[in-house]
Amino acid sequence: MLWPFLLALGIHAAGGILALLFFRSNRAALAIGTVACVAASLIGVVAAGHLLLVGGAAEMQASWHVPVGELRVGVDALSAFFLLCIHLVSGLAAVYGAGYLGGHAHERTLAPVVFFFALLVAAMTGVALARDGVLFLVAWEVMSLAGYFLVTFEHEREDVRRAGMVYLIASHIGVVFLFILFTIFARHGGDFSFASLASAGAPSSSLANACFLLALVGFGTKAGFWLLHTWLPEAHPAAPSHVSATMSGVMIKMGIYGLLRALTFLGTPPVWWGILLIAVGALSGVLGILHALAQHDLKRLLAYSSVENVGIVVLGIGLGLLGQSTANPAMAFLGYAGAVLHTLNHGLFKGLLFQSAGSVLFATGTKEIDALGGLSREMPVTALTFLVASIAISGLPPLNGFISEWLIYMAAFRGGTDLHGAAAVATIAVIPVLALIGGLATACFVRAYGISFLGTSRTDATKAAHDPPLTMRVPMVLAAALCVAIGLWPDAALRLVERPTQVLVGVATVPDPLLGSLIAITRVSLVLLGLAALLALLRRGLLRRREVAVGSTWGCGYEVPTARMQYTAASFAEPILGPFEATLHRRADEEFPTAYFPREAHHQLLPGDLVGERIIVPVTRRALAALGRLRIVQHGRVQMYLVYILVTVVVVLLWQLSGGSR
Amino acid sequence: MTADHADVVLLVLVMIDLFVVATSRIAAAIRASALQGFSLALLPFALASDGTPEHLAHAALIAAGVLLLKAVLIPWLLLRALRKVQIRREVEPFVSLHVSLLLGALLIGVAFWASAQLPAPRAGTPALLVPVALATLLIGFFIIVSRKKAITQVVGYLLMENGIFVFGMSLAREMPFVVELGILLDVLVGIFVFGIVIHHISEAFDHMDTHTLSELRD
Amino acid sequence: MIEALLHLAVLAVFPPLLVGVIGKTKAWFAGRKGPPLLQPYFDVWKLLQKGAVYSRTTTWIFRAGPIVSLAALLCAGLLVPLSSTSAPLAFGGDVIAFAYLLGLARFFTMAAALDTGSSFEGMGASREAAFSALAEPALLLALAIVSVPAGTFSFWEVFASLPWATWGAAHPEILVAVVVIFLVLLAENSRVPVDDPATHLELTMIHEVMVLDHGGPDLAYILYGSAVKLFLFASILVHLLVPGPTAAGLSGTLALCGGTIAIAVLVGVVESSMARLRLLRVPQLLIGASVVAAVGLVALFVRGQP
Amino acid sequence: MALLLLVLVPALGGLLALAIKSVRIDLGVLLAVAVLHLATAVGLWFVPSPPLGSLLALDVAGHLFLTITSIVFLVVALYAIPYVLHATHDPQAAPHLFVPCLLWFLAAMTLVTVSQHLAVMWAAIEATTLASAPLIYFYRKKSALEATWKYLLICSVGIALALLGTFFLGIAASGAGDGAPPLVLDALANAAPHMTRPWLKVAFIMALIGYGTKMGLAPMHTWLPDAHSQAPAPVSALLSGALLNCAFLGVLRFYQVVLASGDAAFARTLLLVFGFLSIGLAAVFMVRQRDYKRLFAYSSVENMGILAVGVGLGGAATFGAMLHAVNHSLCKAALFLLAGNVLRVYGTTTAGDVQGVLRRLPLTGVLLTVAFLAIGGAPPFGPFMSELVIFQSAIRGSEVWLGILFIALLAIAFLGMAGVLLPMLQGEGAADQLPVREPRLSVVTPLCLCVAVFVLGVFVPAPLSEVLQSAAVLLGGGHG
Repeated sequence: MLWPFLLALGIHAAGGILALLFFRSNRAALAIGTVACVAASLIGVVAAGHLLLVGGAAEMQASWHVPVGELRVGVDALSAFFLLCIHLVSGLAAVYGAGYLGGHAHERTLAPVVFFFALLVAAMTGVALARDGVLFLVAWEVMSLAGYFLVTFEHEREDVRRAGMVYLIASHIGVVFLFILFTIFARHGGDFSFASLASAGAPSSSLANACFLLALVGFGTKAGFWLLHTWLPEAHPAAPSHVSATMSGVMIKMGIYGLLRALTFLGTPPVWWGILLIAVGALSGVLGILHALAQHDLKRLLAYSSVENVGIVVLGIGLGLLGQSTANPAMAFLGYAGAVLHTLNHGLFKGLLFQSAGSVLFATGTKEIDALGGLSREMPVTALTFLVASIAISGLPPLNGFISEWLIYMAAFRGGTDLHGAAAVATIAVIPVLALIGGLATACFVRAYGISFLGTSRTDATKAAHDPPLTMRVPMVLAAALCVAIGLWPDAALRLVERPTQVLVGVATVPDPLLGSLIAITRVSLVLLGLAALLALLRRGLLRRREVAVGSTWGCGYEVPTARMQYTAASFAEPILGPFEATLHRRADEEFPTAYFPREAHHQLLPGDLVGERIIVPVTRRALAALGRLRIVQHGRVQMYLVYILVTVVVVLLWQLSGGSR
Repeated sequence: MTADHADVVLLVLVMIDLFVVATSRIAAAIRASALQGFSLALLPFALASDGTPEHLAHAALIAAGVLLLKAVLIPWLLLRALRKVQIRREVEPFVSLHVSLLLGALLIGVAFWASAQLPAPRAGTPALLVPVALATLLIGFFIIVSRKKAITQVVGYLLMENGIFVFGMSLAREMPFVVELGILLDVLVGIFVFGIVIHHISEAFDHMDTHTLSELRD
Repeated sequence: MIEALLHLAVLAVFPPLLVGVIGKTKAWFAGRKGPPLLQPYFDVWKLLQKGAVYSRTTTWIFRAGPIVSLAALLCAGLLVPLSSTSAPLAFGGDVIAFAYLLGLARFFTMAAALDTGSSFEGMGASREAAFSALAEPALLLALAIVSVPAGTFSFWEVFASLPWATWGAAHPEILVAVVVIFLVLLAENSRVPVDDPATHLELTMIHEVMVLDHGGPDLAYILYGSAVKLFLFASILVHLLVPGPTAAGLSGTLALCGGTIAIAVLVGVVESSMARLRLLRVPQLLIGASVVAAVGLVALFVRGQP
Repeated sequence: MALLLLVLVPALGGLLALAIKSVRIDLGVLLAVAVLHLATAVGLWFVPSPPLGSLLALDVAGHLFLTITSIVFLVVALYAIPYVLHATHDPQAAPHLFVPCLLWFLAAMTLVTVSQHLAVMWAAIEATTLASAPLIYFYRKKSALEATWKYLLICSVGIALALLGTFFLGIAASGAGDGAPPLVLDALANAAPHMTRPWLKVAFIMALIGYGTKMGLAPMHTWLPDAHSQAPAPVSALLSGALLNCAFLGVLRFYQVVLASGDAAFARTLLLVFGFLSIGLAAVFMVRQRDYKRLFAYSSVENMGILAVGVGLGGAATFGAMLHAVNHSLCKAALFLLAGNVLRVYGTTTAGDVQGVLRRLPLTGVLLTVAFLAIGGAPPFGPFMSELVIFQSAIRGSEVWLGILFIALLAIAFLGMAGVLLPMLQGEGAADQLPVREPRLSVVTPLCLCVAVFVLGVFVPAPLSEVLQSAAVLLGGGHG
């Protein structure tokens, strides 16, 4: 069952190259790229879905004339699941992109962005299919580079170039660790292939620890764990929205995939791995969502919330690890299942959110939340999809976000009841952390949705706004529908994650009570909807006979409220961020009213990134300065150059001959 | 002639080195290098003395080549170049001549010490060959790095070449004449190209001291 | 079947009474006669009769707000055992569903508030968001304290399995849970010391200010919903404090209601005996609650769970 | 006989070109010789020619480098046609010596690859210096003159040390008794076990430092950025793509002898030290480099370091080094040719003054991106594979930390290069800067090189890998 995936890969690549050949006509390039991507994605989704529901795995190896042996590809449930995410999200994004890029058609040739998008998807497919280190690294690097060229799509803008550079540096540093990791794997397994690695058995504990840490950093950089996340809030806003959707929806998830894949080779994990991952997840989740709350730029906000969601996934993985290391398959199953399902869910609603934000940008030309407002009138569809995604990403029933978080809660609870000592405390700690994340996420997305879509418009940027063209609306609505579907039928969703989780844990089947609970959740959701419908009908019935007046908002006595009197995003976030001020790095740009007749005054909080501005920027600056000082060596005086040579000769001679080699 | 004669020649070489270090006139330095070339030409005979006739013939050929190039052609080239560029004829060292003289002596000492560290090449090679070769080499190097004017640096390069050539002498009989000739020709062409470049430099910068030649840097 | 109907009946009818009880208690402390005990019912009924006035700026979200939040709260009410040992929609892990249904209700209340475009309602929404985000961990921690020893994450099983005879001795942590949940109750239901429902200065309000613009049936839904919320928290407390009230059918149900009334009185006492905290202090209170709960949980592990 | 032709044809061609005054005919000669040379060099793979006396013979390593040189030369010759005819951005150029010197340069390099006698090889390498010096002074500018002067002086002095090393080897051999062998490679290899160690050591050290100067190993590399940045594009391409390899071959010859002597440990150590020094120093200078041609020059230093490291590590790494020599020659030639295109349009080598190449010179821009990614070691291009081979054999061997240091330095170099090049490629040029038509040849030639590099990245033909393999074996390495 490998060929459909290879076929999809081929179609992606071919579509990209064809699009490149038709670079003279934007419409042609766009059409070719989109059609190819959609076709390939359909194949991929169907094949992956089939494999996930029916089961099975395949592997094949092509002897290949490269110095480091032959290449192997294969697919198992884990790969299949991520292939499902990849093709689902990027297929939708491709359709959306066709409409979105149409807006740029007049100003630049689109063939490159189409090509690199196809290349990105193809490379991600390659990563998921790779069964040996070399192919994995190649696909990984191609993926990162394609991502770079997509981020710098509008490279005439200074900030975009800078974002691209940050992205490039981050991903390149990350890949260094992966090189080391996979070469150590190769050393352990005898060659680069995963098969021989698996047959070589689990490495010694010290080696396993080293590999684990390498994987954590290497893949964590891509996935955007806290401390390694700083490229995300730069790159995602810079990229065109369908690209941000794909990058945030699936590309960063390849980091998760890599981590999971690496873990399958490392044998039974020691307890501290799980605890460490839980710590990382908690940090990423809480700080990620707090930074998201502090943002004024819609896409930056979404980028930070990706950090948060990756944190949630990592919490799940950490619980899974703890379950494995304490031989508690039920807990491991719950943790991994939650993590894996949340990757899919996040792919769906984060993709949807980026697409909706893109539509807003498309319609109003701004991403500033405080410049928007009242959009739900001009853009009803976008408002609806954004609302659905917001509820989902806040983890609220009856949508899909709730399901995955619920699974992780259950895992944490299982651990709390079954484990002892530090492990138990760590697992139970997940519960309040998740609760806090959930509460903050709700606040964050009520703010994002409410300020930009509700109330009245704050600037005239929104005056001419309107819903995007059909090509952009359809994928948005589809994604929203999927969010609802997973939320309403979680047991079906569990079927999807069952086999991948088994790859990780090795449990035979789903624990029965779990299925029961999931079906019960369906019941709860349906009851919820039923009650809502009932109450709505009742209300309508009551109001039918009464007169319903329309007036202006109650201003507590003040009769002429203006749009600028509305609560802004900044003021909304303030009481929430207050207790956490220390973790943020915000600079206030303010001018207080002075004298008796103050002319003007303003106050603005510029959100910064603690890690970025306190650690990374100073360190790099120092390093560069140090390097700069070294340049004096090349001073241009030929005599001194010759002296270098003489000195070298003397030093080397003394060194080599002093060794008593006479 | 015998190996002792060789030692005499070698001593002459060292003295010429010291003179080149000490002199303040470029022309004098060049003439000294010519003299050194001449005495180099004697060396093959001294070394081939115990050898068979064809060794002698070989030595004669080499000597002829050396004489022609190092004693006549190259000095002539250099003097011509010197005449072409109307410049002050002083060498303009970075360090004063007395100091450089002392340093030269020091370098000779280093050369002798170093050659003492190495095992003797083989039976029959003159005792002074290795130290003198090294000394000439080092002094040539010293002149290159301690002089401002391009042409003086060429002289230094010439001295280095001579020093290395002395080593070559000790292998003379293993070396096919073609190869020797190749090496000599290289030196000749090298000096020729140097001359051209110096000419261009003097035209471009209307003087040829090289510390203005340090615009290219990072 | 009977139990289910009884459950629905209790959920549908009983909650507003608690609001009346609180009112009475406060009035008694103030030495006033106070509104009649059934006043909340009258209010709801009157409001259901009225028409509605909507602001120009509002959209369907504003209208959906009260509906969805009431629906969510009632749905949550179907997870907590009221009439029997179990509950109509109970399942393994319904504790989380309960918390998140409350979250859903909050989401829509806040969205509706923001929909009016009024700065006051925005302010209320942001405060609500802030405080509930801090209350959430405390609530779940407290619930974890009681459910970890029970080895289940479902209300009815937890309540059924609490070692009643000597719970104080066996699990003093439950005391912590009770205290914390009571604090959360005050916060979630916007009572003193977190919020003052009786205030008339919008600037100091939290929950009330969010619903300024609602009127007619919408407001009725909201009032009723908040009563339900209060009732649910109260009944959870009762379940923790009193040995399995609902085990014994109808009488048990009555016992539960009695217990909730007692809680309501307690709330009234608190309200009349202490003043409202400064807004800036509220987060400290809630974080404190979480910390206390965490301590309780750690104590549980240190003592080793069964 | 063919060997002699390989050397003589270019040399005589040079004389011919010198005699003819017409530039066009000169270029014709250049092209003809280049084609002929490549044909012979390739042909010799199929019909090996007998060694010519004891001086000239073609072993696999020499033949490999000869072929690389020949290929690069042909490409450069093609590129040179539009470059010399109408594209020189600087009026005061001196084309009349251009073609002859190029041809002599080729002759000298060929001689390096085919000579078995170390002294002959030395003479040839010195000859390359002399032949290429006038090429660097193609543009009659003070800076070019300075670069030429430094190139001449530093390389001559360095090479002089190499000659000394050669003689030392002779002395060491003469210590081996039974009438010292001549300075022919196999004879030396046979005598190696009996050589007097100190002389042997000193000989290798001298050769390493001497030829290392020419090859651009730090800290003797100082001439390289100046020369490469001042020379016209085709010459820079040749210097980096062909000449450095030849100097490397010089080192390798001595390494062969040391290997034969049995204790090569010290040589490996030295190669590693100089290799890492070069990579590190180059990386430092590539970060925030102001001049893009200097940037490429430093990248050459880095890559020479990689070659040294590869050979020093031995085992599979040697194979990787050979492969990398091929990759680097192709990439770097392409990069310098493309730099020539950029320079022609923008008229400056200051990276800061160049922006929006992708907009103004779309083809050059794209190719430059590709070549940059390739030389930076990004898949799916050749250098990625060769560097991966070297890296993994380091990790697999006992030198785990060396491997980690290696890849870390490569990452720095890549990022440094990216930091300079990407801002040039991207961005809006000034408003008036419309896309420019580029001469077909000056784009097609780098294109071919890029394609070749790409092919090597995804697929190394069996015959080639056999050749590399046997070359590696010759240098005491081979598939680990």
